[in-house]
Amino acid sequence: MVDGTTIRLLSSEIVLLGVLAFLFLAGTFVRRAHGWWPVFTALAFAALLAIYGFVDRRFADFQISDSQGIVLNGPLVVDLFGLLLRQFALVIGLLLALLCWRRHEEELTSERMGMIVALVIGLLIVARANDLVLMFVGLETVSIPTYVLMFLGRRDRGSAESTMKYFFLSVFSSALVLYGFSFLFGLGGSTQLVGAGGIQEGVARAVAGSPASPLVPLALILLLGGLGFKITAVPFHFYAPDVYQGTTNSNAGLLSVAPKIAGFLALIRVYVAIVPERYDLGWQLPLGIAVLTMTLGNVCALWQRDLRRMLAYSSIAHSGYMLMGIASTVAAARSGGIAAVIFYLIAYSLTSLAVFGAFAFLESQDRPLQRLEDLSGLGKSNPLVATAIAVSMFSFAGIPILAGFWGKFGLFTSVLQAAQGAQGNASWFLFLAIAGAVNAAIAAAYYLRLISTMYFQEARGNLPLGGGLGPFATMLASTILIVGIGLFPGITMQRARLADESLPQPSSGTRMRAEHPPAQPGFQDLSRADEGSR
Amino acid sequence: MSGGGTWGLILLVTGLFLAIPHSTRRTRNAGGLLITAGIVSILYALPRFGPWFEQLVFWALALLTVGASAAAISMRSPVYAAIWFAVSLLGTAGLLVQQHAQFVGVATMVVYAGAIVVTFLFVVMLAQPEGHETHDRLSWGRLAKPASILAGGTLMALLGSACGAVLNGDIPRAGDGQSLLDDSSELARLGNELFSVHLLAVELVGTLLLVALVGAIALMIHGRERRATREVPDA
Amino acid sequence: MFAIEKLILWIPALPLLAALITALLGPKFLRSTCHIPAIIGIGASFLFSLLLLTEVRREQDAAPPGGFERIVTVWNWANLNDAYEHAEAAQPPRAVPLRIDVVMRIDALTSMMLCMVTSVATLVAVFAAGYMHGDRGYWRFFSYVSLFVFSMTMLVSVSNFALLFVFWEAVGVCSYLLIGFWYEKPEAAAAGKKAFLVNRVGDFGFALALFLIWTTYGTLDFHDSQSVDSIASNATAVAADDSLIAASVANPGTSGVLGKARIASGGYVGGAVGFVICALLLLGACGKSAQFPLHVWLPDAMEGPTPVSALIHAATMVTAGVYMVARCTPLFMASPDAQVLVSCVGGLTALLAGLIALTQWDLKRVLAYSTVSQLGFMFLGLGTGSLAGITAAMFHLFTHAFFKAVLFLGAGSVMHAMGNVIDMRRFGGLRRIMPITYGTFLIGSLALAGVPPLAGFWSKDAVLGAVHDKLHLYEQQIELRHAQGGGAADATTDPARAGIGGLETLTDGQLVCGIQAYGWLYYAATLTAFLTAFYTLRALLLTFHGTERVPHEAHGHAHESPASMTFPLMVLAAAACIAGLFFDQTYNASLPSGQRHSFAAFLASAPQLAAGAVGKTPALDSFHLSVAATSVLVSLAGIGLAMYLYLGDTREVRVLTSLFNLDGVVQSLDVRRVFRWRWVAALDRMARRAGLGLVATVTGYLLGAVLIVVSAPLLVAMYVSPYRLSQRKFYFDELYDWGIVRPLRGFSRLLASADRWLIDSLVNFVGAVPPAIGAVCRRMQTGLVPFYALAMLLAMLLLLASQL
Amino acid sequence: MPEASQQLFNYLIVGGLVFALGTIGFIVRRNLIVMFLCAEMMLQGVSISLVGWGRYHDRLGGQMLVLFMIAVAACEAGVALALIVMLYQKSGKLDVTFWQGVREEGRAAFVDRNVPRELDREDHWPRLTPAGIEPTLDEEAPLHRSRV
Repeated sequence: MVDGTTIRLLSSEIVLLGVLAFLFLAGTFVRRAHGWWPVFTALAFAALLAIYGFVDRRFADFQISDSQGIVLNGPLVVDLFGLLLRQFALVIGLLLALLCWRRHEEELTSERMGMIVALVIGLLIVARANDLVLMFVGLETVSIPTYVLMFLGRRDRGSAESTMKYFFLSVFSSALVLYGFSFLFGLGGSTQLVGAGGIQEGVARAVAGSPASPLVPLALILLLGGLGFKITAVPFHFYAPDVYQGTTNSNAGLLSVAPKIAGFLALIRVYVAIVPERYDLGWQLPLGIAVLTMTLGNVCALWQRDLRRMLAYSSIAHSGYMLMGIASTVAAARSGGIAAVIFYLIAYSLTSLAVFGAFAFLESQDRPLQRLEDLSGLGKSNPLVATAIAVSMFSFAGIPILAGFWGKFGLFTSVLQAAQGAQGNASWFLFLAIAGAVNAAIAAAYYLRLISTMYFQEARGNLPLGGGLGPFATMLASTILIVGIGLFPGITMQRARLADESLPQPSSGTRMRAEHPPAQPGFQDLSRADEGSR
Repeated sequence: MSGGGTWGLILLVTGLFLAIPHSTRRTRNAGGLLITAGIVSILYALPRFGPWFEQLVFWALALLTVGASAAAISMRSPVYAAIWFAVSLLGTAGLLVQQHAQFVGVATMVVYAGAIVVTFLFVVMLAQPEGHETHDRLSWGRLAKPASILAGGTLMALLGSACGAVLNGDIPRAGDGQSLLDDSSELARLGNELFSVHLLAVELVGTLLLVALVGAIALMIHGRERRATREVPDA
Repeated sequence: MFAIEKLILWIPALPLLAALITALLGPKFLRSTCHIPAIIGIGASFLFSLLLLTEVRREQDAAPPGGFERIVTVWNWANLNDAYEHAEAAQPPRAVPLRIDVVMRIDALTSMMLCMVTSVATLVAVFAAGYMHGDRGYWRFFSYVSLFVFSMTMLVSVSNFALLFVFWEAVGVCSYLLIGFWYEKPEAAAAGKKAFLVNRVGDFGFALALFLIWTTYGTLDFHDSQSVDSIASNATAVAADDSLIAASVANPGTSGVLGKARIASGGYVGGAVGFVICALLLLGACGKSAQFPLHVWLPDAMEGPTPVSALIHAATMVTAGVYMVARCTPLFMASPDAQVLVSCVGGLTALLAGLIALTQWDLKRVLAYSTVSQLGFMFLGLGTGSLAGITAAMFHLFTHAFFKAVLFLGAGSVMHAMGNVIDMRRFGGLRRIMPITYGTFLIGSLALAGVPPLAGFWSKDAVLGAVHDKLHLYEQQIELRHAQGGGAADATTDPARAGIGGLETLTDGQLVCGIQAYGWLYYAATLTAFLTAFYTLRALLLTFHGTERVPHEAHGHAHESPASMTFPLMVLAAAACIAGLFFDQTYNASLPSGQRHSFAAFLASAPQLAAGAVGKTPALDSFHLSVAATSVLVSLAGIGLAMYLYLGDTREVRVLTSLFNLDGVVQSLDVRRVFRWRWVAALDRMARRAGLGLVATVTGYLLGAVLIVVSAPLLVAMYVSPYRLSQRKFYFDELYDWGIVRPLRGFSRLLASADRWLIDSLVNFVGAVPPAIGAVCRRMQTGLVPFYALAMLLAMLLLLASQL
Repeated sequence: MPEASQQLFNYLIVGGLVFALGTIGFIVRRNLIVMFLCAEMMLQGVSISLVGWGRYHDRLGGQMLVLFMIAVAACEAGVALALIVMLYQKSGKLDVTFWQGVREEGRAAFVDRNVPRELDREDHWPRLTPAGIEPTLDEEAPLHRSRV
């Protein structure tokens, strides 16, 4: 049943599975030279990125040009959104493999690398899933390796505690997501999200009925509750500060990137895709959560003296910014909100990896980097790392010519577009834009405090620089990418916009069934069995 | 939800309040009674849907499932909680089978009750509970129990009122409701769908199992090293 | 032959590379060899500039009638337009497109400026290798200089007002860094600050001008953006054919502010808006080019190292204003009032600075005021608005760069030998000690003074001639009006006699004012030429002639500078001699009057300058023999006077200066001294002892009052005596201090206290709100997993309850 | 077919009850193992309602989701077991409130106050003897199943 098309579609996953199996198997037998596993993994990711350009890209282009931007048939969707985010996931995998490369690790290195590979497989699947089952399994494939990786950090109490917290709350949140999924399934009668007879139509039908079915808000709120945990949206954010603080720097970097990407991908693939047009609750929910999230994240970050705790609140606030894009795109489909979210997600992830890479580089096993004061005098003692951190902080704060600035620029533009597009609701979005601007101003305070600590305070003794080559490379590469994207935002922005446009448009009733293109012959094996069996 | 359902919910919540630790034997017994009464009245208030035998089986299974769940969360001993959870799984499996989901029901039994719960029982007993641990006897904080039970009760009420909308029949059915009744081909169709539509998910879940397995082993190795290093200064 | 699109990229890139290399490797590895990358980078850039110049010269012959320009899009920074191109046309764009391009242009003006900048910079870098040798900030110096060259080359080659502003600021920053190079010296730091602040005033005007241009024309690009696209597609020079012009005019969004299409169609806003734009641009130019009233920073900027003074504050950066005004010629063409303003500012500055330079004792300050004066000359030429005037101004800019650089570097050589003493009263008769410096300084001085075969004569004469022409234009226009007997209305109906040089739209009043202005300006310029010759020779004679005196700081081994310093001097002196040769008169009557020397003919191919020739230029007498003769005569008179006064016995000097200097007279009558006289004090004491204290006090006050009344006119006379005025720079610094700085300081004190009590408490309140919210919110972080789960659940229930 | 929707409603209610009970248990209970079991109980609620929906729609999608849920739950259980054992080895407790060391600065830790006296002394709890160690038999303490 499996034909070449499928193989090519899934080439990245297959290769990564091979890498995963090799890591697990060979890691058992080779008990020496653990330092090479991260190199091997990173090389695998790099090679895959190169290959991706040929195989998957060409295939996807071919498919997309054939069917006007989207192949909607079965659990996989092939579009430019998936393509871009999958490429980005591979980049993230490469950087994470380097970030988790510890200098003094004797054992379990291959297992940790395997976990990263598995996590990236999960991201790749989530980026393309058009089916609740696949989405769920993909999300879990991101989560479970994350638990393991978190536990394999330091062996102190804080690390164990943060793993415990993350694990239990994550299990709780996936139960919420699943309950939401169950109602989505109930509304659509199918596990397929977008497409003929999919959930998108079902939700649109249920909303169109009078009175609108109360199951829709129920499903949406449960969904947002569960995914809100992954993206650390208020009030599902509670774990983040504790977990970031307790775990290692590299794990905090992983945590600030991987679940968040997965969460936003799922949010776009599920939430944004199924909310019908002119359904007010659909944008009110993310809008309210966005305001809460960024405000709370920023005001709490002002108080923090613990580095990772501060960055945890900062990452909460960034989720709030990105939810602005989600809200605006749900309210007005042509506001470019998703493009802005994609761009911001890329900028945020790279910046986050740069910061945590720098932190991981600055600490050693004996001396963790914990407090803000630990960074004092870094500007003199290690100007390169200090520059990288400062650049990242400026990018977080949205200072021009860095990636973060263009991200915020896009988000605010999309919000203002939505204010124009959403008739009668303009004031909501203007309020959102103002809240975002105020928050951006508040946020600058703690980012600049970090910078001033590095540059204007006397050193308290040298930092050990025990992170080794891996975190350093992550920091360097991410910083270069931030600056590069800031200098050439057009490339990424254009791809993000194309990805946005390739996403299915929100349904406004049952029109999707009529306009849906016929099934592609290459997807027979993935097409729905109950359709085929008739 | 109808009036009976509301009263049943109130009874259930009150019973839970009495039964969930911190509790004494007396309150537990009273709570158990109230919970049972509450569940029965809720179930009784639900609309009937089929022949009396089927209805009766449903009631029995639902009572078993919900009651055992309530017991699982109110048992002070984790061992008993796990056992009650297994009982609740039995009821669940029965409910699934009644819904013509035989395979899933059996899988629930085998995987959950047979594997997971038993393993947990082992762990619980390896942990050697010394009678009544404080954390098993008490909830955290003074307001935790009332707040969470109230929240749970509200959740039940909201779910009930939201799900009541399906009675209006404004959710169109995707199929005619007959194909699942054909028991002979159920498994074949399940397998067909599983390995065609969800083939990718199956592969992925296989990977996930592998990852979880390796992860669990890695966790153990990681923890063992810790102990080894800790023991050095003692020796 | 050479791809000029590539060349234009290399020219700024090499100095930037040199700056980076010096900055990164300088302190650790290069140390005393920091000059090597800088010299190589800038020198290669100079060679490329020469190549570019020849290529432009070759290609401009084949250029279309609108002039020769080529646009190179280096980099689409922040080009969010592309992201919108794929959206279907039927749908409205999703967001507002934003486009900031880094676009460079190649035309005659740019290539000439590039040559000038890089050539002087190369020689200065060579000079500095010797001059700065052993300085602690050796690497810093070359890094800054390279960075400056990068900024300056970019400044003259970008094709966008926004980028022009960016690099305008960048050269300002480099200048600030280099003035304050010896930041341990308080004067240097203060001078840097002063330069920066005064420039801010100008930059503010410039920025306002940019906003006005943006709102008026809807773009900040110089070029027509359509030509960019077609360049990108087929990489050929764009012909300014009619269809393109028509298309651009039809779609104003695509035609640049200074694009060919707009120039051809004359789509410029005149009137009040046009005047304000030009006036603001002029304010910006005044800041950078040290024109009245913003000229005060330049003399103080001499605190920087002398090569910096030569490079930045004499030859290159200060000419940025001139360049900018020349580039904006089409804008100024639209507003004749603004042209008059430019000329007036230039003429006034030239005269004022010339007067100040007469009495300065600091050699570098004499040269600095001379620079201000010469820049004033250039503005005078620019203000005429005719092609002849603008090219003359640019020609003066070109020649001035060489002879002023040689003078400054000569001064640096003198300082080097004299142990950093620069006061001309403390040394003299150095011509035997430093023969090469003397020779080159002499050539530079004569060139500056305008002695015929040398460069300065030709360019200065061209400027004077242009002013003279302009005056004639106005007179002719007036005559035309009288002959026609009507106003401007019927002038348009008669194409043959429609008007002269775009003056037909002026009212009679404006014409009369113009005649008055240009008439006075012509005389002022002639007087300035005299003054220039005088103070230049004064400086030369005081330094190199007379009895040989060497200050003790030279530690007795005053000597000629090393070859690395004398070599650039000689090259520059040679350039100062021959630069005038570009001014070969062809007497070709068929050419427009502005293009009769090859330099002007070359420049005239720049589209913006060609706009100066758009109006009909009357066939005036071409080589102004009378003007030339006058200027030569006044120069020689100045030189003669200086030689009479300063050559040989300088006793006469004191006699002469004391005629103008009433200091001694007044000092003898100074009120304050009276009370210090012994007998007055004794009398006062005696009176007190005698119990006549009150009487004595009253008498004393009366006496004092009488003395004050008597001496007041003398005091006033002292402070406004010509010598004193010149010596104290017309009290500009004091004027600014009392008129602007002190009131501002008082006002700011007031504001500061208001700020402290009112705004601060408000801000603190606002600033305290977020932490206060945070303080509440962070209470929720109990660290308990079940609590977190409960909070999540409660939040969801809240949402659910609101929806169900 | 109204019967179908009534049947669906029944199942949804039962599923919702189980889900809500699991939620309550997750929040109220402090034993890590019981908490995990409560999370699984929530999943049970989800699977009941999913299968109910599947029956209503006559589609296999619901069962599919349940199947994958079971598989994923098995994975999670494996990790959870390892994790809980490790946590127990670190702390000697299965108490979730033991793990509150990382929290906001200045926030007081939760401590048990007024721990009530144990009333049910007569309860005895089953336990396994650790493997490889000879059990020390306390003659006076009655074992749970003393006859075996």
